[in-house]
This record gives sequence, C-alpha cells and structure tokens, in this order.
Amino acid sequence: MEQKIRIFFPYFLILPTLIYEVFISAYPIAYAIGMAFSGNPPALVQLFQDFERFKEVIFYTILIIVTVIPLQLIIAIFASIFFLNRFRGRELVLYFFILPVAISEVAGALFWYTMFSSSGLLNKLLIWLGVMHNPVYFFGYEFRDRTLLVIVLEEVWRATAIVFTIIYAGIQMINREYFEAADVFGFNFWQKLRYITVPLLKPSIQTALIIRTLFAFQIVGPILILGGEYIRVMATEVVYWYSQRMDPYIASAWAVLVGVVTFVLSILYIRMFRAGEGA
Amino acid sequence: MRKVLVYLIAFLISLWILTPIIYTVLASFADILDYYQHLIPQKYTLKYYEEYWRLGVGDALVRSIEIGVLTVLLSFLIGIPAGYAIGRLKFRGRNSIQLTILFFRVLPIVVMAVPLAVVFLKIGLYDTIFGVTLAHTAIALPFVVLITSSIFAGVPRDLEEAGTVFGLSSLQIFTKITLPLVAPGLAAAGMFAFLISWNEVVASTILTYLNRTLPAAVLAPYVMGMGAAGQLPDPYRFAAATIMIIPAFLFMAYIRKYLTAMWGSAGVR
Amino acid sequence: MGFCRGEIDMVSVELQNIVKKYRNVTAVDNVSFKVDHGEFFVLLGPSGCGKTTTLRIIAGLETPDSGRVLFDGRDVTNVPAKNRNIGMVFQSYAVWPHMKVYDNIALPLQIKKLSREEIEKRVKAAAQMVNIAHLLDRYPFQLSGGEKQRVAVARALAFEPNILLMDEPLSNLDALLRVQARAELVKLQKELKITTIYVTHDQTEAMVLADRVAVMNKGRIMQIGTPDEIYNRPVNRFVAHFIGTPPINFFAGTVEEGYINAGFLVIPFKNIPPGLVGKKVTIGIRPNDISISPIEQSIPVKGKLVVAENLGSEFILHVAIGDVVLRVLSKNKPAKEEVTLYVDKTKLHIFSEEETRINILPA
Amino acid sequence: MGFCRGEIDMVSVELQNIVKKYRNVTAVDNVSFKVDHGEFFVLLGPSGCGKTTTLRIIAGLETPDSGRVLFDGRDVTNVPAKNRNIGMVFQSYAVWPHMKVYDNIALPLQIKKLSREEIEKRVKAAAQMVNIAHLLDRYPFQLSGGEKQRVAVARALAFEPNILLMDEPLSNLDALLRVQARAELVKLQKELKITTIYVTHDQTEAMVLADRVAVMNKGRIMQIGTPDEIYNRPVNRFVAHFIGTPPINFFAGTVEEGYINAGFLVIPFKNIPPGLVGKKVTIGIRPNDISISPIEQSIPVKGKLVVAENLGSEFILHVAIGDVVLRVLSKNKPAKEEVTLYVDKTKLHIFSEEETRINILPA
Amino acid sequence: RPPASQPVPEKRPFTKIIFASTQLSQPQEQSFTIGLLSALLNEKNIQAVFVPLGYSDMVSKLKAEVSSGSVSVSLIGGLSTEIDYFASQGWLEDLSRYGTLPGRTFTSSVMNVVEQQKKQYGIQTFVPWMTATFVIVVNNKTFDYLPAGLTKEDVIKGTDKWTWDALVAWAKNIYEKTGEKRVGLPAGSGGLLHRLIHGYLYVSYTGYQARKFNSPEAVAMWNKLKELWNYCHPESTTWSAMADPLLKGDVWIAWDHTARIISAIKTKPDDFTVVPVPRGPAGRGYILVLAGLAIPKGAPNPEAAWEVIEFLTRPENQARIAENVGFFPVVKEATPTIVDPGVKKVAEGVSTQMSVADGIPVAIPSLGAKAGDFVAMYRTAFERIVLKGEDASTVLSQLDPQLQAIFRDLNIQAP
Ligand SMILES: Nc1ncnc2c1ncn2[C@@H]1O[C@H](COP(=O)(O)OP(=O)(O)OP(=O)(O)O)[C@@H](O)[C@H]1O
Ligand SMILES: Nc1ncnc2c1ncn2[C@@H]1O[C@H](COP(=O)(O)OP(=O)(O)OP(=O)(O)O)[C@@H](O)[C@H]1O
Ligand SMILES: [Mg+2]
Ligand SMILES: [Mg+2]
Repeated sequence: MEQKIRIFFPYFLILPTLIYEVFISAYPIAYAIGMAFSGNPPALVQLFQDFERFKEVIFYTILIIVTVIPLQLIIAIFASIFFLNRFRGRELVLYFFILPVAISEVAGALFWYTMFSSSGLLNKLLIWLGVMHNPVYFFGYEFRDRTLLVIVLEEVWRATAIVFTIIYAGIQMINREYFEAADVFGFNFWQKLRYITVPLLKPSIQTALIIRTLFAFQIVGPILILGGEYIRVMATEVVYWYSQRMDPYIASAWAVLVGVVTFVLSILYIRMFRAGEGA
Repeated sequence: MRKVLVYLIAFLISLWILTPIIYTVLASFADILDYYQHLIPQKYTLKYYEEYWRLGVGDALVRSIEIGVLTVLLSFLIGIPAGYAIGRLKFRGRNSIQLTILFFRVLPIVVMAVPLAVVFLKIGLYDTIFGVTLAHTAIALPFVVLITSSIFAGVPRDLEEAGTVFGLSSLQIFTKITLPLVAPGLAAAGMFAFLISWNEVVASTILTYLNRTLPAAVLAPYVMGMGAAGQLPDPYRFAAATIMIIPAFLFMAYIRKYLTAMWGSAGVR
Repeated sequence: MGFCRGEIDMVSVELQNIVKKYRNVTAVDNVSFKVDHGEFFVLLGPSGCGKTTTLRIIAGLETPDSGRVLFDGRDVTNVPAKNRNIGMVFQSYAVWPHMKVYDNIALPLQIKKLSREEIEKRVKAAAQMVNIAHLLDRYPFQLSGGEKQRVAVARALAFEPNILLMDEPLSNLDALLRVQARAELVKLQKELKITTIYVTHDQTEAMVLADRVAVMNKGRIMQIGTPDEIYNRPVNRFVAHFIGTPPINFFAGTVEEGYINAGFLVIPFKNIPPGLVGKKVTIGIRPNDISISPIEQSIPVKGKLVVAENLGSEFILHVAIGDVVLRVLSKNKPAKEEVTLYVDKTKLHIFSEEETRINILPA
Repeated sequence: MGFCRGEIDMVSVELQNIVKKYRNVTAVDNVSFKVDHGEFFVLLGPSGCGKTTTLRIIAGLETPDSGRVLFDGRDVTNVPAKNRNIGMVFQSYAVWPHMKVYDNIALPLQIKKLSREEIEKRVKAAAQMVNIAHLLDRYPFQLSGGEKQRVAVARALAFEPNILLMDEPLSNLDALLRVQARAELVKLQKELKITTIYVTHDQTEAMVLADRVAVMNKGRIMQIGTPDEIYNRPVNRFVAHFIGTPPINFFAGTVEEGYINAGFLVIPFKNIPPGLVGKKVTIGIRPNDISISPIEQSIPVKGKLVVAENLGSEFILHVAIGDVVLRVLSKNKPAKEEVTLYVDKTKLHIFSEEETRINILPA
Repeated sequence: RPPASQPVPEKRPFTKIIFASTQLSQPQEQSFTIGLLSALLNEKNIQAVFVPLGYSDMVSKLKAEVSSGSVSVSLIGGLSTEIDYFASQGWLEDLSRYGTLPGRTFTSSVMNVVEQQKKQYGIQTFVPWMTATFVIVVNNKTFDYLPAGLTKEDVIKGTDKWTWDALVAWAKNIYEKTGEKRVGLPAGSGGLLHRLIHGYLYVSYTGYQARKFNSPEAVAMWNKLKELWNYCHPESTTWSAMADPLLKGDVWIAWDHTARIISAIKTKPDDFTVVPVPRGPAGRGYILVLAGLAIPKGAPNPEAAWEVIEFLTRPENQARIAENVGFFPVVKEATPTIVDPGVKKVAEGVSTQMSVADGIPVAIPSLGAKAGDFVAMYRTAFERIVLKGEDASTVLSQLDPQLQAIFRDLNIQAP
C-alpha cells in the first residue's frame, strides 16, 4: 500500500498542472492547430506563397534570436559571478539589475525609444556636447540595421534580468568551496568558468535557455514599437495576419510554426544540457 | 585594485539599467516642446498623468496588481508540486512529462486567446479578473514548473533526509527545509509569474474590455491595433512607460530579498 | 542533565540478510545482526565497507534489495524513515544551512510538539554536552567543521529517539573534546537506555563505548562481539589486522607436531589438531604484546632496531629479525641497535590458510 | 612512485601578525610563524580554534584583516589563490560533483598543461597511494564519505604543488588506511620536498608526521616546536592539557623553600627562584609517566583504584589519592584496590598561576 | 466596475451602457470623450462607458458576443467602412425605427453613404457621427523655399500649379538649399500612408482608387512618389501621426489625417498653414472619412444608446468634438460655432480642399474583412517599389490580380 502510494506520488504532484493546462490551454491549442491546417491550400502552405516575405521573416527572427539569447546568457552568467562578490551597495545594484524583470516588453521598448529617437537622450546629448549638429537616426526603413541594434540592446537590457535571476538562483545553490577548490588548484577565471561554474549550472542554464527561447520567439512589442512595419519576425507576423489582415488561418499557421520551432529547440536544449549524472 | 574594479562594474551596471528609466521618467513630466528643445527639460507638467488618470489607469493598475499576485499564488499552488516532482523525484516518463508541460506554452498567445475568449463568454468569465488570472496562470505555469524544478534539483539530498529521520512529514520537510533553501529559486519563479501576468497584453486585451489590466488599457493600441489606433504621441509614451514601472519597482523591492539567500551559501557538502 | 521522558520505549533492532546493491557495487552483502534494547552497538570497518549504507537502511533512507529490518520484532522494512523515531548523525552532518544552530536542534522537537520550555531545556542541555552553547545564535556557515559536526550530534541527542544512529559523529573533533563528548554520550545513552548504533573508525572509541562491536569488510559482517572478544580473539586475519594500532605483526609459520615453526621463532602448542600438521599458517602478534624487557610467559628473540617512531608518549620500534620486521610498542627507545624482544606467547593469534582463527593454546 | 618534476621550487611560508575577524568573532588572532622549505608543519588545536581559517588565509581564500603572508619572503597577501601554486585538501573535501573521480584528480593537471601520459601516470599513482584506484570511474555521489575524502587527498597530491595545505585530510579514514596514507604522504613529501601545512586533531598523526607542530587555541599560537618539545616541554597549562591522550593529570601545589608541596606528594626541586616561594602552582604529570610498578627516579604514592577503562591494548586506571584522582596508563590492571603509584619525577610539569611553564629541575 | 474617473451618479437611478469605439482611442481623445459624455449623465441619467477598441478587437468581440447571444455593447462607434462590415455580418440593428433627430441637418455627402448602405443591407446601419479628411500641413518657413514658378498663393488656394510635381520640386528645392529632407509621410506601421496612395495619388493620376491599379498612369504615379520619397524625412517609415514631427520641426511639409495633426496646429497655430492636397493629371483626389454610430443586435438598453447618438450629433457637441480632437461636424449647424483658431485653420483648409474645382472626393471602399487585404496591396506595392526599388510595372502586374480578386469576390465594382 505505502509502496504504491510512493510510486504514484510524483504523478499525483504533477497532475494538477497537467489538468490545469489541459483545461485552459489544450482547447485553444488544438483550435489553432486545426486552423493552421485548414484552407486550400492549407494555411501552413500559404505561408510560403510570398516567399520573399517568408525569407525575410525567418531571417530577422533568426538574426535577433541568435544575437540576443547568447548575449543574455553570457551576461547573465558573468553577472551571477559578479554578484557573488560582497561589496557595499551590492543589494542595491542587484536590485537595479533585476528591475527590468518587471518591466513589460512594451515599456522596455518605450524606454529605448526614448534613448535613441531623434529627440532622444543619445542624440540630444551628442548635440549638446557639440559632437554633432544633426541627429543620428536609428529608426526607419533605411536604418534597419541600426534599429536591429536598438532592438538587441533593448532585449538585452530588459530580458537579461530573468535569465540572470534563474542563473543567480542556481549559482547560489552551489557550494562555494567548489569554486575555491578551483582557485586553489590554479584555475584561471576562464578555466574555472568552463570546467566548474558552467557544468554545475547546467540545470539553470537549460531552464533559462528554454524560457528565453520560448519568449524570444514571441516578442512582439519591441519589434513593433522599435522596428515598425519593416522588421518582421514570426511573432509579429502572427499579429499582422491576425489583426491587420484578419486572417486567423494564416496567423495560426505562423503560430504553429513558432510553436514547432521552439518546441524542437527546447528538446535540443534538454538533450544538450542534460545534467551530468553526478550533479 | 580589485575593489575598485568591482565598484566600477557596479556603477556601470547601475548606469546601464537606470539611464533609460530615469530619463524616460523625467521626460514624462516634461512639457513636450520643452523636452524636444532641451537635454534636461526645464518645464514640467502633470498633464499626461492626469489624462491617464481620467482614463481609469488607477483602476487598471490595481487590477493588474491583483491579477499579478493572484497569478503568482495560483501558479505556485498548482505548479510547485510539479516542479518538486520533476526536480527531485525519480519516476518514469519524467522527461516526457516535462516536455508536455512545456508544450502548452509554445504557441503565441494571440491565437490561443481568441478561442479562450469564446469559452469564457459562455461560462461568464469574460471580462473578469478571475478569467484573466486563469489565462495568465496557464501561461505562467509551465515556467514556474520549469524554474522550480531546476532549483529543487540543486537541494542537497541529505538535508531532506535529515528531516525525514527526525520525523518531519513530507509536507513539513517541504515547508521547513526545502522551501527556505530554494527561496532564491522561488523568488525567481515568483518574479517570473508576476512578470508574465504584468506584461501580458494580448490575452488581457482579448479577454476583457471594461476590466482592463494596465498594459491592456495603456498599451493595447500598440499590440492589437497596428493601423487602427495609430501610435501614441511621445509624451503619452513616456507617461505610459513610467506608470508601468512604478509597481514593478515595488514588487521587485519586495521579492528581491528572497533572491539573495540570507544564510550564505546553501550548499553543505 | 535534565533529560527525561514520559514513556521509556527502548527498541531492539534486527537486520536479517540485508543486501543492498548500487548497480554493480554490492554495498551491503547479506548482513544480519541484532542490537538489543538500550545496547550500544558499534560498527567498525574500513572506509567503503558499507557502514553508512547499513545505517541508512536502518534509518529507512535506503530500501534494501532483499532482507528485512525489524524493530522490536516488527518488520519495518517498508516503514518510512519519519515513522521510525530515529535520531541520526549524518556523516556529512546535514545541518540545515538556513537555520541558526538553536533552530537546527529545536526543529525536530517542535515537530514532536514539545512545550517551548521543554525544547529550550533540551536544546541547552544538548548544546552543553558538546560544548556549543555559545554558538546557538549562529548560522551553520559561521561555524568551523568541528562545530558543525557537534551541532549534528546535539540535534540527534536532544531528539532523544528510540534508536540513535551515529555515523562517525566525532571524526572532526580534537582528542580532548572527543573524550568529553564520549563521556556525555555514554552517560545519556545509559540514562535513557537509547539503543545506539554507532559507526566509527576510531578503535579507542569503539573499545570505550561499545557493548558490542561488529566488524565489517566489503559489505559483510566479519565478527560481532564485545570489544574484548574482538581484540583478543579476532575470528580471522582481517579482524586481527584491522583492530589495534599500530597494526598487528604477521609472519608465516608451519604447523608441526606439537609446535609451530616460524623460522626465527618456534612456539610449542598444546592442542594442535592432527589434521593441521604440515599446514602453513599465519601467526599474529600485536606490537604491545612484545616487550623489550623480560616479561612472563614470553619467548626471547634477538633482533636489530631499524627505526623508532616517536608517538610522543611511546615509540614504535621496527625490529628486523631476518626477513621479518616486527613492530613493537615501547615506552622507551633502546640505547643499542641490538635488542632482545620478548614475545608474549599467550597473545599469539594463529590463522589458517583460509585466514580464519585456529583456537589452540600455547604449551 | 613515478612522481617527478621539472624544477624543484620549494617555498617557505611566513605569516606575520595575521588577524582575521568575522564580525565579533576573532578567528585568527595575531598569528605569526614561519614554515621552512620542505618542512612538514602541523597545526594542532581544539575545534574552532582557527586552524581552517589560518589555512584559508595561506591559500589566499580569505584576506586577513591585518598582517602579511610571505612566500619565500615575497608578500603574497593580496595575490589571488590561483597564482599561489598551492594544493589543498578541504575539510569538507570540495570534490567536484559533476566529474568522475579520475577527472577530479586530472583536471588541475590539465590546467597545468601536463601531457596526457604524465597526467594519467600521476592520477594513477595518487589514486594508488590512497587506495582509490578502483574508483576512478565513479562519480562522487557514488562514493562513501571516506572515499570522497581520499579523492580530495589524491587530487592535492597529484597536483604536486609548492605548498600543500591539508585540513584534517584523514579524519574519515580507518586506522589502517590512515597509517598507510600517512606513510605514503611522508614519502612523497620528503621526496618532492613539498612545504606542507597540515591540520589535524589526531595527536599521533601530528607526532608521527610533523617536523614542527604549532598548537593553537582561540585563534592564538600557544607553542611552536618539534613534537618532542611540545610533548615534553609544553609552555603552558593549555598545551600540556591538550597534548597527550589520555590527558595529563593536574593537581595544585605550593612552592616552598627547596620543594613543592602538593599535599599527598612533596617533591624536592633544585633551582627554585626565590621569588616563587609561597606561590601556588599547578603540577602536571602524564598518565604514562606514572607506573604501578617501581621505576627509576620516581616517588611512590599510595592510592585506591576507582575505575579501570579498557582500551584494548591498555587500561586507564583512575586512582584516587585523597581528593585527587590520577589517571594512569597501564598495560595491566592491578589485582587489588590498593595500588602504589610510582610518579616519575623527571616528567613533572610545573605551571605558574598564570598557567605558564616554570622550568625547574627536580633534585 | 467602471473606471473611477468616469463619473458615477450619487443617488439617482441611472442607465449604464457600453459605448465601444474604434475612434477616439488616443488618450487625449479618450479623456475628452469621457468628459463630453459625462454631461449626459446629469441630463438624462445615462452613463455611457466609453471603451476604445482596436478594429480587429471590436470584430472579435462583436462576433463572440452576437454569436453567444449575450451582447454587452449598446453602442458602436466606427468608420462607415467598418460599420459596413458589421452590417454585412448581420450584427446591426435597424436605426430607422428610432425616428429622426430634430434640430440638425446632416450634410448631403454623409447622407449619401447612409443611403448607400441602406440600399445594400435594407436597414439604416448607422447615424453619421463625425468626418475627417487628410490634408497637407506646411510649416510657414517652408514658403521661403518655394521652387521657381510656384507661389504661396498657388499652394494655399490650390491652384492648377499646385501639383504633385510641384510638391516634389518644392521638396527638392528645400533639400538642395538646406541639405535636409523635410517632407513627412505617415509611413509607419500605424500610419495611414495607404490612404495617401489609394485615395489621393491613385485618384489624382488614374481617376480611380483601384480600378486602374496596374496602368501606365499608375506607373507614372509610382515613379513620382519614388522621386518624392528621395526628399522625405528618413524617419517617415516610423511615423504613424505627423503632429509630433511637425511640432519638433523635423518635418516642414506633412500629409496626414486631420485628427492626427490637429494637436500640432492647436499648439502653434501661427506656425502652420493647412493647404489643399496637390492635383495630378486626373484631378485632385481626396478622401472623406466618415465615422458613424450604430447599435448592435440584441444590445441592452438600445433606447439609451439612441439618446447618446442624439447627444453626440447635437451641433454644439459636434463643434466641441472638432475643436478638441480634429474630427469635423456632420451637421451643418455646428460649423459656425467653432472658435479655436487652430481648428478654424484646419477647417478652412479642409473647406478649401473640398471646394477646389477639380476635387474628386472618394470614400474608403467598404470591404469588410477584406479591408486588410486591400490596404496590404498598396502598402506592399509601396514597400517593393519605393523602398526596395523594384520595377513598378512588374510589381503592379503581380499585385493587380490579387487586388481585383478582392472586388470580384465581394461582387462589387472596383472603385
Ligand atoms: N563566516 C564566519 N562567521 C563567523 N564566525 C566564523 C565564520 N567562519 C568561522 N568562524 C568562527 O571562527 C572560528 C575559527 O574557525 P575555523 O574554521 O578556523 O576553526 P577550526 O580550527 O578549523 O575548527 P575545526 O577543527 O572545528 O574545523 C570558529 O570559532 C568559528 O565559529
Ligand atoms: N550511490 C552509489 N552508487 C554506487 N556505489 C555506491 C553508492 N553509494 C555508496 N556506494 C559504494 O558502496 C560502498 C559502501 O558505501 P558506504 O557509504 O556504506 O561506506 P562506509 O562504510 O560508510 O565508508 P566510509 O567509512 O568511507 O564512510 C562503497 O564502496 C561505496 O563506494
Ligand atoms: Mg560512511
Ligand atoms: Mg576546520
């Protein structure tokens, strides 16, 4: 009897989550998938019809994701290490650093708009300093490269914090003596990072990566606000088809595509970062 | 030397984070023409806030906080047991279950919110705080499970075993030993759940129209209305961004202390 | 002491054919023993022999692959740890890092729903016993290794369990403190009649504390007996070798009619069984059963002093006699290289080729 | 052994007035000492006296609040740990949990950029030394406590640092293994002339291993000297009490003209300084400096046997003489309650009221 | 719970209805509207809760509400074209049964639209609410840079010389004299650039909005636009409303919806002039935007909704709407009561534009769910031809079939 309970205990703990998700999420997901496959040709196929646009969307999506996520991860890891230092005012700086966790996508984008718009801080400052006379433009079709830079900055500024909190929470669970042992045996900073810190952080890194990737594929606000109409990613296509073109089928098709890509990536991460047997 | 470097980095971090916030907040109180002309605005006004206040932003704010906190509570209530099981217990199908839970969150919210709205209308949850909470919890839950499970996995096993030996029930071990040890992780997960709810615009917009959350009230035009409503003029942007961060500041201040464990390093051996 | 408890419920512990494997490692291999009510039972054995695993099985932290655990005759093999009313000192301490020392000791008592005063009394008393009364207000990370270990001990003692399991609880303490802690421990144990199973690698500790000792090796029990028995009548070569510091001297010999011949030493024996004659045996003699001054019932042997290790109060003399080097424990170091050793022939241990003890008496 | 190294760079370690405080706790209090090239230096002291903290300061893991650390005369106080070429065995092992035993030992060598063959050779050799060669393929969580500790030791040994810091490295090992590991350790240390600072609470270990011993108490150094000096000429009451098991006997006495009067014992002394006359002193005598059979230069005292503790090879006799109970180490237990003790008067230790040693010779 | 700032009556019983609108959603517009509606509470005990919604939001809301049978919205405000879509889905009440609204005369141009929908759906789908159009606003200092052969007079009056070519020449002249690109177009994602293309440029060049989408005239038009784009402010692709760039001085000549530039002119009435749009070979095309009020089927309290309609179409309220948010009256009686100098200026500009001889007023076609597709054709063409520099005729010939298919599918003639 006890034995049986013990075997079923884990499933029992997971059940509420599963039930909840099935009740709230399963139906909409099925609905969306259904729409993605209906139409003639199916909406998913229609995506490829404007192949130029499709290519562009994929290009920007990948570009943003492959720059933003590794950057965030790296910054988060270094910041976590940095915040293991004890210094006066550490708590406050830490608080600043995690603040953006609670700043919405859209608000974050607005902040960076304020920084880089033609009457934003940067331009006004440079003009005030006499470095230039006319503003440098960061937004607009012609300046898509610069806009991308601002989007990357904004994303790093805003969403590194959540990666950081996850990794920082993880690093705090690690016995500090493991690092000290590395110090004693002459590891330099990078060796310590590579052989001790990162492997021990694997579970946290995995979690952070999955979460970030999931979200990165769904960023809409900053892209719309900063990039306007001409930087298109998969998530903005969903919104575009949904609200501009009022075509829920193609919107769903894009959504399903986003889903598939993130899901596959998540599985990859889980494979890649499977915590070593010992950890 | 090292100390100097540490303080330098600390300073740069603060600068990096605070500059956009401070400048935007400043701008939100500035007279717009003055703002365009001066690096540091000279004339200030509360006009834009008054306007937002008239639009019911105060209520939306309260609602947003309510929904955010409820979401944290509900998703913790439901999700932490699962996080614990996945992170701590060994059982068959663990990986696939983890993936299944994740699977519920891979589709963009827009396409999920519309069918949900129809259902909510039928069962009377449409345009209610509880309805939005339900949706937000569904969104946050997989992450809560994910984050807490990775944190639970890091708790030294012998600390729990010591609990068992001294007669603590499973629940007592969980609440008195494991939970405090994973405080940083829970803080991270809590922040995350709150953040999801706080920032979520699409579902809130679709599932409500009178009882809007703050982002839905302030920001909906950006996300859902691309063409139709156009974009806000600059001063409203500044004010909107400022309104959005104030509760965030408070929430983070509260939860931050859990992120830094108070008892030094948790690891024992 | 101030310790007391309502009902005295001593418990006996019995292990029946316990086997525990980790993949291809057999950590515990068919172990059976019974520990009586209020007995102080010590598990002794080399590192990695399965002591901790055995304790963990008794505690219910590990399920044996086969075999049963009985408390007072009741099968508890599948009873979870929390229902076993056990106190345990973990080898790794397992002191809860998020609680102050006081709370570490008090928490199990709170769970037991003791009154606040009772808890305070017990915590204070236990802390006193292991000298950590001044540390109650610290977090574990503010403690030294030995201090942490003492917190773990105090936690188990204050709990006053039916069964106390201690896994090398004093390994990080200095000699003085150990003596003190040991004394307190025995006092408490006898007072409350707590059935105690104690793992140690310190033989003095085993000898001083134990009612009975079990010597383990490679997952198996080699011998169970009183400290005296273990020391004076080891059942096999392993036990003889393992018990006693400095370790016993071994040398080869051959059984002949009426005596055993070890080359440099010929020892007459009374009751040699006829089957044994002609067999090779191993002869053991402890360093402190050899003297450099004449003693009773001894056989003198001449040798050459090779090294003299100073232990502070004593010396270990390494004396060569032909190929064989004997360790001899002596209060003083001989002046000359040439020494005469007096081997106490009543203290010889004879082991067969199968390494088990042969019980014969010197003539 | 197969250990060898290109350049022999022994290093001397000097601590100058080191102070380390944790808030209101002074863990290390003005500690100064110098360890010579290739010396084996042992830190001994009660639990919580600051041994680990001292080691961590030498390692560079902790910055002292004041004072300097010199390696070969060079101030390294602010040199980070990683540049100190140190090997360390942590009290809590700090074996990296995500690596197999082999990698735990090999990684520091890889970092040093040794050749693959060299690494393998060293790992194997070090593993052999502490008997874990069969465990190289396991993860730490698959090891017993003692096995983990040995991995930590092997890791430090294989590293062949200039300075080896060991924090109770053998505390979780059984006696036999300790003896073996100790022997290997000394051999390696002497062969490579590694400056070694070794923390232990085991006095035998200290005595056997150390070139010099420092005894600490409450963050301060009490005495530094050879094992012999520490044992035979403790500078104060604390050292006398702390060193030697079973602990030394103390009893009170008064200095009189030409002798010291302890009531039951009157001992004539040669060179009593005049200022001392009339002062109270504490007299110490070790249990093994008292005999129950007549010895040279001794004073006979009659007493009553109270308890005889069996240590296996010996007994501790508790003998009451009036109010005073003396512990006596003896190979055998006297048959009768009445015993005559022979106190070796050359082994008496006299301490002033300030608890420091008074150097006077018995007449 | 209503937003705290929308006034709540103290004791008297009152009727609360929900007024959902795709218009007036900007914060300052919203707060004005809320303020305006509060008068109704005192007067008739009707509290109209003003809820701005995005169009697609509104569509999904109505769809969900009407199909589930529990309608909460009593009053809808939207563009006539949006209302047209609602009507096509059968979601609207016939308003003719509420009778007439005395004391106001709706202009004939807006009544045309009402009649047209009445014809199509057999019901009166909406009551006109307000109108707007798109105009050009010129910073007064720009007149210093007029190209040879163009006078300030030509521009302000909208003479024959005031052509798209002239505009380009002007822009070019500014650029050459100042080195700055000072023309601004709302080409951002929220901007209404597509209206400029289909309602102004196409009509001016081809005479039609869509019919001659792919034609030599159209190619000429696109090339002209391309030329103009060379002198357009590089941030144009980020702007959705021209008020800010005008105020900042980034832009000297801007085309936009009246409601989206009104705040600039109200702030600095003396700096700007509102002028008619230039003409093209086929005339001077311009759009008349019409917003209307409708009542959904099954709406709670339709009578109260009708009271709100009555309230909002009163001349004095129409004037206040114009003064505050830049949408102009649909009733004749309102115009004389406008006093704000800035708004007056716009009103004058608008009336000049409407009264020029060669003006071709057009309405945004009612395409229902296909409206997005319609808009997308023009924006795609803009992106490919102007931004990416693809050949105009190639692009147009590729897009034309898709555009024409929209009208074919809806079974209406391309405008
Ligand atoms: N982080 C800390 N905060 C406060 N006190 C501390 C801290 N670390 C150590 N101490 C105290 O400093 C003293 C010395 O500690 P240390 O670890 O050096 O002792 P030790 O000699 O190694 O003892 P042990 O033999 O028990 O390991 C102890 O009293 C300990 O409680
Ligand atoms: N999880 C595991 N997987 C594989 N082998 C294990 C595991 N745990 C323990 N062992 C092995 O089982 C054996 C017994 O381990 P146990 O911890 O009981 O030893 P021990 O007697 O307590 O040793 P020590 O005195 O060193 O603590 C050891 O050889 C150990 O390596
Ligand atoms: Mg063990
Ligand atoms: Mg220590």
